[in-house]
Amino acid sequence: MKAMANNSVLSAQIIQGKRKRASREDVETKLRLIEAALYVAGRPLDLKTLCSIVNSRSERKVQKITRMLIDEYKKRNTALEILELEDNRFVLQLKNECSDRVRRLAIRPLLTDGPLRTLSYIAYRQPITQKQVVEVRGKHAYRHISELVEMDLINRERNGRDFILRTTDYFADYFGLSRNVQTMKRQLKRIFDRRGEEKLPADGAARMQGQQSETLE
Amino acid sequence: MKAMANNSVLSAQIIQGKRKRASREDVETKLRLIEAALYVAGRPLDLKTLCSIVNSRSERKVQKITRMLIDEYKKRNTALEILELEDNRFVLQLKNECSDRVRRLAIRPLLTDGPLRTLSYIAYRQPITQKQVVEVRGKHAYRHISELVEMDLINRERNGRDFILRTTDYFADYFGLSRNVQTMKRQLKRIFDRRGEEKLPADGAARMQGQQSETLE
Amino acid sequence: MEKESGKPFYFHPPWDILFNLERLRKINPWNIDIAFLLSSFLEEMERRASVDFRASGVALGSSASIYLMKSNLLLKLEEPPEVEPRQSAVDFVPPPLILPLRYELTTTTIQNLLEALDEALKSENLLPIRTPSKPILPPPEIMPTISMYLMEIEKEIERLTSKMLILSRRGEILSFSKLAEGLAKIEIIKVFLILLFMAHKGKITLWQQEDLGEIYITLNGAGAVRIEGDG
Repeated sequence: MKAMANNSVLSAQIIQGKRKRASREDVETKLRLIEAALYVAGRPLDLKTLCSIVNSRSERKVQKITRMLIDEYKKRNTALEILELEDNRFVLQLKNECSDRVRRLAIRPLLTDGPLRTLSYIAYRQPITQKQVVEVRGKHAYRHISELVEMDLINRERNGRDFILRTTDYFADYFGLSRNVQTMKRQLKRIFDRRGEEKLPADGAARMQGQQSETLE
Repeated sequence: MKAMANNSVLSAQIIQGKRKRASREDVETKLRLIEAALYVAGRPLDLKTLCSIVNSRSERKVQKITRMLIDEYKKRNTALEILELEDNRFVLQLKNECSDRVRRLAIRPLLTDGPLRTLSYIAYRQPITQKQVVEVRGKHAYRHISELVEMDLINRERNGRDFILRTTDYFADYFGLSRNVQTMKRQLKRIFDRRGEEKLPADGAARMQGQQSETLE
Repeated sequence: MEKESGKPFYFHPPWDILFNLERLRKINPWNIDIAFLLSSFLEEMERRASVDFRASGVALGSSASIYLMKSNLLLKLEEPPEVEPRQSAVDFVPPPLILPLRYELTTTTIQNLLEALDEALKSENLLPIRTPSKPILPPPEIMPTISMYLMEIEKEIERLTSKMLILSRRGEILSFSKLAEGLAKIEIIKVFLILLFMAHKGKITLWQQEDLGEIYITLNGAGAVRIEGDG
């Protein structure tokens, strides 16, 4: 009788243990799938997408697991980081401090300084006409604008003889900014202000370092 | 006197400790840089490239550090892995078991239609002059060629008033083709011919899955 | 006052400005208080109890001109194109946004590459003349020599004919190997080509007893000596 009782206790423990292990394994699997998804996408993914990847209906659960993954990455000493953006989106990317040395290895032709300045100006002043941008940034801006349109970072909409320029959702996603223009402009202002406070090197390399590694709003 | 001796022993220990720490920090930095390089490139990198990233002349040392990174990744339970290929190249990639579930999240092509056609033509007819490519592909090909050079998919070598075009090792690696041009052309021809015989599904979804991890021939 | 100077009161300051258009144009209109001038002008007329409609009309006309000058100046000041772009040209340009580095799996597969190749090759086939994919090799040395030779074909025919005539008069059998005897390879080829030309023109007949055997030559026409081959 005692043995039987012991046995049943034992088997209950085994079952419980198995369950625990199963649930731990389940979480492990989900962690890996989310990591894989973020790696492949190379852009912020929302909880709905992550749910579909791990076959789960609970956004809350998936959010919790993804936050575990963020902690995992923080604990590891790694060149990569996972960020939680506003509106519950997550993105895996290279930490900024590593990026300068390896930028040249990136597959895609990346934008040079000139187009990037035009881009930040458009983002900051949008909606803005092409004419105004060219007045401020000079004739080169025509080429920059074409390049930015081609990369799907800005939209160009005809307006009489001129064009109205706006950043795209892809732009917002790429930089981890809000898709809402007003919020985005506030975020940008904060980034630029912070940059202004920092002592910049004399060569005027007024780069916005570290703006991506912080969670914006 | 004794105190002095102790002091000097102590300072020697401190110096040694500092040195050790410095060298450990140095290795840490290099590990992170190599990781960053492999992540950003998304393709196999040779030791020469890795040396240039970490500012080291010793391929042996860099190989050792990269192998440390491989071990680090193996110990972690992660969706990513670093592999050492036969010719001393290293690649960071998604583990195969994770890739099927997340592949659909990739949405951006390497190139748009026009440049891709120009690229395929160059690969098939290489070595070929720029002039010949422009004759077949039209004036747009000039822009395509610049883009392909910038993306390190082709090489452009001056030849009198013209240029000779060839695909790069990166091109071969990306499509899982041989780096040897003759073999590559045979491979392309074979797949191309076979393609004609096979009836492809109407939706054109006959994509080569996992082409990055497979090698043809 | 009027009688003293012989001029009406409004030709004196401060109202005279309203009646002197030349001066009016030189004066800064902002220095003229129209309201004061007109009201004091009316008061003065009332005081003198002599209403001059003509003078009033001129005064009104001048006031209107001053108003016009003032509003022209105002409008000029408000014209934006001169001022505005300069303001925006020095607008704050934020620092460049730095693209975060992210790996992204691209969707282009080898199948896509081959589909693209299919398209590219189609337009290659449409080209009227296929450009040779190999660089044109420099012509072999024999080519210019032969072309030079062909230009002097007639001369060569004469030279060879006389040689054959000499041989035939000596009673020798005319054979290709006899003509080619002791010549360099290139010269042998020349001789052979000349013989073909001559045969084509009907000056000689070439014949062989067996395939790959000796070539015998018969001179035709005047001075020809019929010579039979051995056997």
